[in-house]
Parts: sequence; C-alpha cells; structure tokens
Amino acid sequence: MSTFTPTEMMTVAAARALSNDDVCFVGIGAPSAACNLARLTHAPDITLIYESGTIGTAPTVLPLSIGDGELCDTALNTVSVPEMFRYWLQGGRITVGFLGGAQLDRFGNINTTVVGDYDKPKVRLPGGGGAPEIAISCGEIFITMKQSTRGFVEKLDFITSLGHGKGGSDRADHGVHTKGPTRLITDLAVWETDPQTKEFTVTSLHPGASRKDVEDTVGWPAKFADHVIETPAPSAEELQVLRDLHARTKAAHEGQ
Amino acid sequence: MSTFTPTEMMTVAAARALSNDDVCFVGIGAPSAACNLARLTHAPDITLIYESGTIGTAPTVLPLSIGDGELCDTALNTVSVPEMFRYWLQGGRITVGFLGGAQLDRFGNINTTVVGDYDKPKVRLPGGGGAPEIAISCGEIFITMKQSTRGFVEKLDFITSLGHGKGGSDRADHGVHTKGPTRLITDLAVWETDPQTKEFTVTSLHPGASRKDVEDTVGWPAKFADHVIETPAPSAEELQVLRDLHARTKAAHEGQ
Amino acid sequence: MAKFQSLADAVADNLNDGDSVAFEGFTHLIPHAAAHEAIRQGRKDLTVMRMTPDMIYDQLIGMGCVKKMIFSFAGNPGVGLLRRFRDALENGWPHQLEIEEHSHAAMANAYEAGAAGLPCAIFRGYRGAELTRVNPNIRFVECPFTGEKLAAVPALRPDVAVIHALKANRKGDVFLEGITGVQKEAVLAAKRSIVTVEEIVDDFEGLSPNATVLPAWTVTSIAVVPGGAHPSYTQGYYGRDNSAYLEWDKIASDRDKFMDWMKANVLDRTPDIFAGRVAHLKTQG
Amino acid sequence: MAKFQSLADAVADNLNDGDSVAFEGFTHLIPHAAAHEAIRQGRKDLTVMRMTPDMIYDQLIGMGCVKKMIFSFAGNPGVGLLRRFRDALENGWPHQLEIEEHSHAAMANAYEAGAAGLPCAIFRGYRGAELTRVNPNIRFVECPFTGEKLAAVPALRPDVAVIHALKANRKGDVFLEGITGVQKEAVLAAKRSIVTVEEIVDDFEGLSPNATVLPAWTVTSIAVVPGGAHPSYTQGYYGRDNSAYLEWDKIASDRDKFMDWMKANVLDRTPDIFAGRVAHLKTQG
Repeated sequence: MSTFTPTEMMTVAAARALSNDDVCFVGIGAPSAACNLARLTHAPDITLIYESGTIGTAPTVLPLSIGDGELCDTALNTVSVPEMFRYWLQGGRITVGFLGGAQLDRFGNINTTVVGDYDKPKVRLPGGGGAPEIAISCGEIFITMKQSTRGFVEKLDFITSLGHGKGGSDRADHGVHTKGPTRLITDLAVWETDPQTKEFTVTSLHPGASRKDVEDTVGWPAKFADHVIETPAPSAEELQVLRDLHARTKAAHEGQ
Repeated sequence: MSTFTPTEMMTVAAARALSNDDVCFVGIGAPSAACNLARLTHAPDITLIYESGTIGTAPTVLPLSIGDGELCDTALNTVSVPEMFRYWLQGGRITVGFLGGAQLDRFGNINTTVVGDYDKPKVRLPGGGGAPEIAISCGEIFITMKQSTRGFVEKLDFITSLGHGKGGSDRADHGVHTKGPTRLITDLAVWETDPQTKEFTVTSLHPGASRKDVEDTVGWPAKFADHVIETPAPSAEELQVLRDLHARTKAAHEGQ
Repeated sequence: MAKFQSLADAVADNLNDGDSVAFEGFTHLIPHAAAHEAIRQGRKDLTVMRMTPDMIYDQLIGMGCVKKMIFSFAGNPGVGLLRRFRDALENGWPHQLEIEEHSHAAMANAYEAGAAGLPCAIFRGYRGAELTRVNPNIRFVECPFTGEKLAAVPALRPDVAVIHALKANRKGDVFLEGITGVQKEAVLAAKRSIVTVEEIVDDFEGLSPNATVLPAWTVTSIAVVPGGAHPSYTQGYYGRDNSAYLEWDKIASDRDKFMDWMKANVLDRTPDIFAGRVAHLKTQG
Repeated sequence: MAKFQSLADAVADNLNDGDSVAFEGFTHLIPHAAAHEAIRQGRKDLTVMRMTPDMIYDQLIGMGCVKKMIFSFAGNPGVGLLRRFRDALENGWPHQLEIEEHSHAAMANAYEAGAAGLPCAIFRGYRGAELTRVNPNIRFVECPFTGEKLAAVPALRPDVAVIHALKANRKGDVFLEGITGVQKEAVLAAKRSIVTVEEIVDDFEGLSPNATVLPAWTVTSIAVVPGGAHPSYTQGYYGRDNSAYLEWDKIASDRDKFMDWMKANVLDRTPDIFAGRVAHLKTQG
C-alpha cells in the first residue's frame, strides 16, 4: 500500500460516490478530478456534463476551466449555454450535481458570493455561477471541500445556493423537491445527510483522521453516526490513475 | 406583350411589393410563388424564411410543403422550429409576413380555422398554424388571395389572425404595435390599407379588371382610392421567369 | 438507456391504450412506419399531439385510435384539408373527436417548456386571436417588470414521443439533421420515446460538435426501419414522395376507399415494406 | 447588413460612452482584441454584462471604463478571483462599481429572452437563494395553470454585443462552432453587434445545415483579427493559453503592475499583435 495525501483520499472517496449510470454536472476543481477519476476507474460509462454545454465529455487531462477545448473535443455533443440550463439542468436530466464552495454550513447551504456584508464585502468571491440552480435541479448534490473553520461555518455570510435551509423540511418548504445535499466528502471524512434533521453526519473517517481532527476543523458541533467506519484507503489502481491524470494535466498545461 | 392569366398578374403584383432588403416569412401556395418570383427577378438578395426553420432559402423549384428538402438544401441555415418562432419571428427580425386565407374581412382579419360554428363546423379548415403570431410579429403583412364573395366576407366566422380588428386603432388597442396588413394583392386589384380607418382600399386595378368586377367579388361595399391606377401588366421577363418556375416545379413533383 | 428493438416490440413496450403521444416531425422525418405499427396493434383512446398532424393523424383518427387531438395545423401539407379528420369533427365518424387547438408558436413553445421541465410556456402571442375564446388552456400572465400581457400555455409532456431520425450509433445515441422541427424537444419532454432510424453506424465520426444529437440515456427504444418516414423524407437518404401526398387526398375522401387502403397498405403489412417504398426516391450521397 | 471594417472603426462606430455592452464568450471565443480596442479608445461609463466576466472585464474595470457590471460568475476561470474587480468593489479603485448579480441560469435565460424579443425570462430558479434579497431585478410570477412560483428576470438587451467567431463568408454571414455559449443570443438580443473573426472565406461549403450561423443581416460590423480571442481560444484554430490566465493572477494583484502591463500590452499595441500571440498555440487542422 502506497502512502497518499488527504487530498488524494478526498478525491478518491468522492469518485467512489459516483456510479456508471450517473449523469453528473461537474464543477471545476476538486469535483472535476473526482468525476474524471470515477470515469477512468469503476464508472467508465458515467455521463459527465460541464455547464459550458459539453455533454458526455471524456477529457484525457483535467480542464483548467469549465470550457476548455478538450471538453468539447471529447464530448458526444456540445449545446448552447441557454439550452444547457433549460433542457439539461432545469429539465431534470442530471442525477448528481457536484459542488464546492468557500463557506458551507451543516445543512449543506453554500456561500460562494461574499465574505462579510454583501454591500461592503470583506472578500468578494466570484459569485454563484451555475450553483443556485444546480443546487435545486439535480437529483442529488454531492459536495467536496477541504475542512477548515474558515470554510465550515456556523452561519454563512451569504446563502448562494440552497442546501437543506434551516434543516428538517425547510428545503421542501421552499418548493424544492429534489434530494439536495446527500453527501459531503472532505479531506478527513465522508459525511451523510441525516434523513430527519438534514444535518451532515460523519459516517466514515479517512485513514489516520480522528474525531478530534474533524471537530477542530468545523465551526459547528460535529455530529457522528452511531457506527462510524474507516474509509477504505485508496487502492493502488485508484492512486495510480489519479496521479497519472494529474501528471498528464500538469504536462499539458505547462506545455503551452 | 404576351397575354397572362389573372393568377399570374396576382403573383407578379405580389412579387413587386417585395424589396431586396426584405426578410420575408413565406406562407405556402400563392405567397411562395410571389416571394420566389421576387427573388428571381428584382430582389435577388431578399431573405426568404419558411416556418420549418429554413433561413435564407433559394429553392430552384417551388416547394409543395413548407418543409421540403429543397428549402433546407438551398438555405443559409436551418434552425429548430422553437428557435424559428422565438428568435426569428417573435424576436422581430421579419420585415414582411406573407399570408393567405380562406376568409378575409375588410380590415385584414383572416379566418383559416372553420366555416360555420367552431363547435359544429360546416367546414373544418386546417387551423392557424403560424398565422396568429406571424400576423402580430412581422413588421408588416401582405395578403394575397383570389377574390370571391365566399372568401371576402362582411364578417368572419372565426378570427384566426388579427389584422386591424374593428379598424381604426383597434389593433394597437390589442397591444400590437407592428403595422399589420398594409397591402392586399388579388387577382383583380391591389388594395392598400387606409391610414385612418384601416380598411382595404383599391389603389390599382389589374389590366382588364373593372370596378364592378371588384365589387361583385367582395362581400362588403368596396372602397376605391381617389386615384386608382392601372397595375402595370407583367413584363415579358416577369412572365417568363414565373412560367419557368412553375414548369420546373411541375416537372420536379411529377418526376417522383 | 436506449434499447434496440423491433418496431413491433418498441410500440408494444412503450405505447399503451389511453396514452398521450406525439408522433412528431415537421414535413421532414415524419414517423409513418411507427404510426402504422400503432394502428396495427389497435391502440385506442390516444391523446395525440402534433404541430402539423397530417396523413398519419388522418389515418390514426380514421382507424378509431384517437380520443383527443392537440394541434396547430391540421392539413395535408401543400395539398389541402385532412378528410378523415374533417369527417370525425363534422360527422363524428368513426366516433367523436375532442380537440385542443393552438397556434404553431404556442405548440413550439409548449414542447420547449416541456423539454425545459417548466409547467408552462410564456410568449407573445394570440393577441386578437379567437382561439383564446374556445381554448381554456390559453391564458395570460403579466411581465413583472413591464406589465406587458404575455400568453401562457401548459407545457406539452406526452407519455410517449415517437420520431424518425437519420441514424443511431451502437451506443444508442441518435442523430438528426436538416429540418429538425420540434423532435428533440418532444423526446426530451416525453416520459418515454421511440426512435426509428434509417441505419445504425459504429460511431458518429465527422459530425459537428454542435450537431443535433439525443444521447442514448434520453431515448427509450430504437428500431431500425429504413424508409420509415415515407412518404415524408429523410435528409441525405431519400426525397419526399409528393405524389403520395397528392394521392392521399383522393384515398381519404371516401370511407370505404380509406378502409381498403389501410387494409392493403398498413394492416396487412410489416415495417419491412418501407425500404421498398423509398427505393425510387434515393438521393445521391 | 454586416459591414467589413477595421476593428478600430468597428468599435468607434458602434460603441459609445455610456452604452450597455456584452463582450460575450464562455471560456471559448472571448473577444479580447475587441475589449482592448475599447480600452484604447477610452470608453467610459459602460454598463458591461457577461455571464463569466473574466480577464477582459478585470481590465475594463481596472482601466476605469465601467460604471456597472451585470454578471453571474466573476472569476479568473480555473485560477481564482478577479483582483481588479475586487479592488473596485472592496476599495472603490479606480472608482465605485455598481453591480447587478444573477445566477448563470438567470443570465442565460435573460439573453435568450432578449433574442426572443420578450421583456422577461421565466424559469425555475433562485429558490432559497439570497441574491433575491439584494437584487430587485429578481421577481417571481405564478404559473397560471399549476400555481407554481417561477423566477423572472428582465431580458438582457445590450446596446452592443461583441463576440469572436471562427469565420465569416464574403456576404458577412458568421459561423461559430464548439462551445458557443450565449453568443448567438447576445448578438440577436443587441441593438448593434461587432464580430471579430479569424478569417474571411469565400463560402461555407461543407457546413451542416444546422450549424450555428448568424446571417449577415443580423450583424453590424465584422473585423478580421486573427488570434483575436487570445489567451482564450478558437476551436480548430488555436488552443487556450492557460499560462496567460495563471500569470494574470499576479499581474492583476498589484495596481502598478497592472497599469504597466496594460500600457505595454494594450495601450501601446494594435490588434495586429494578436496573430503572433497565438503562433505557438496553433492546433493541427
């Protein structure tokens, strides 16, 4: 067994959450690596969709942006952006939306808009992009993010995208009937959504990560499931495929 | 000067109403012949659009339907039907819509839906198709139809497409701010819309047609302009091009 | 995920009595073979929808398959009226027919809204048009910014969409080209879909990245039926059989003549017949 | 009807101080050369809109051309934040910046509505999202059939749309392929449009009938600027210059460094420079 980094463990755990039958709306960064790792390992027929309009894409290197030429070159088809948001996302054809964020709360609400006050921002973030409608239109939402008290907060500065709102039935009360965030994959653990309270609950700790590690990097009192298992370490194949993907990506982007 | 039929005169007079800069939404039948005659004579750069999605089409023979392959083969571009109705028609990009109909009234309202009562039809016609929105979205509307008391009626059985409604400002009162019907080209005359009353008024009689011919074939008291001119007879070139077009069309359709 | 089936199995598996169904096609790519299969299998009480119901809807109505028709232009394109449709509406033969009538813009927008997962379509339409009096499914909403009154119609979301396409690849992705009408929207709006194709190819090598493609996971069943659009046409494969449309006017004008024709050309036939019907209409590659 | 012009003339003729303008492009086909020309000509008080304002909007803002920005994602794609945009918003440098912020779905629908001649776009969006609190241009309407609450935003109808395309033919028809974003919609929604292209060809022989084409009569001005999208890319011509995007993060992090770079690379240059910038990025035909 080779050693691996927490980021690698996070990507591998996120990839495992995806199946061959999924139609996945891919965000850039960590989600993109996880989705393509799934495609290159246990889910070769997964359909990956990027909001730039590329449907069924299979890049050999990770794109730097959501609209790299590689995504179009390897896609089954590329549609206009209005069509992507109308027929494919709003049309309810996406089984999993994969999101990240700057701030996250225990109910899977996400902030990618602003730190501080909206009108007097301390840090102005890029904004929602596709996320507000990805969050409500996909069958379910997986979130992947590294844990930190700065990112995992008691209260968001701004709710860019709805998760489970205030928990319980609050999401449905907003007229949103898709599942919402069901899984949070971090560098320390896998969290699943409690069916009643809709709060993230740790169900699996990554090898080497302790409950205290989790508690120390979350701005709310972390909940743990009755039975917390250890996340299986990345297999040799998973690690190899992921590292090859990153190596190809680095070479391609530096090659220019 | 060769002789010509009233239908030929009608087509030639309708074609003359179009200019090189027009973007014309073409209905099938008489409008299609007129629009293509214009393109093959004085308006080679006219843009012809059929509701099947074909933009900038230049058929060598007249299509039997609005969606013949010839229209697509010779078009600059073919778009989906939702796009045609949204971006091109509703988007306000069409300068002239060319319509025919089963029944017409003096204000350019058209019936292509039903003769008799809607729920107990005497004759069930095909229906509106594109006409209800062609009538309101194009810059102006030309109508071409052979005169008959059955077709030119005092009161329509059903208003499929709005012309000038009850006349005067009634069209604008419906929230429609395009010009509406400005010209009616028949087998006997050219009628133009009175700027105030919005009633069709004969401004030009075709060679050989009398006022009485016009009055006898219209179900309302026909109005004539103070100065009614004689429509210039078809030129030798106009007739030749039109007859060649019909001959090519006949050969092509029978050839199958 | 698209399943490759015989047309008989595809229709049997997907289309039930009482379903709403769109056999779409806009002059081009009209799924004649699939409609004939539905007639042979004796489907009843269908709610059929189409912008331009033509010969096949005349046939479905005349054979008593249809309870209700949603449409915007019921004509024999370039020829005239639909005589079986008229007979049903004017004389109740073979039985009464309910209709819900729209304009093309309304239907196109309603399919688009169906594909987009919306409950209704909003557009600038129907002003001064009398269909608003007879169709309660035409309503109006106000733009919340300008106050402009805009027309609204319910989204079209058929149980089944049936279309004809140029080809599928071995994975079951489907390719359309030319006059594509509302077929992509109809399939995406429908719960299930049947696509007849001219042929199956190994892959779509050489297509534009922006071609009109339905991924395999948006299609339920695919059946290979060469010539399956006849007397409509398939771009790049064969031309439109205009004479068949002209002839239909005579066949459909008489009930007995119609029944005889249906027996000889539909009931007693199989989808295999279509390849021969287009043999003389092939276009030069 | 499209007029072939130099880029300097096209910008001078079409883009005025105080105009609303969309320099659209979705990672692919971003009109860098045209934005640089607008900066060189010293345009002021612009209301700029774009789904994904990136490097060129950072440049326009940093150079003081922008009064207000309408947007849905203001980031350096794949790299991080936009530092000149942040400086304007957080510190008012070089002056205060108004913003109107939406989601991608809202902007895409708003351009679509603009192209479709509608006053607003209706979609299922913004539920539980806090932008509804800070943006008065997000409202809700009820579906008149189901009662469902749907989001509404005003249509986007810029004075000027500026895009980069693959090529034009001699008539002035314009062809796009690959990731086409919202560029067609932006041009159709705008009062005027400027299109930079890689090349002019005699005709479009060989294109699919369903290709993304803007007819000449929908375009105001066309300027040939090979490489005009750099460091963005043009499908089939040259690849994306990812290193330039990474580098931008450092250049834009400091006001002086930014001004020096703009002088050396924009103010003291002409559109001719772009061809050389893509020489090492050419894709194999």
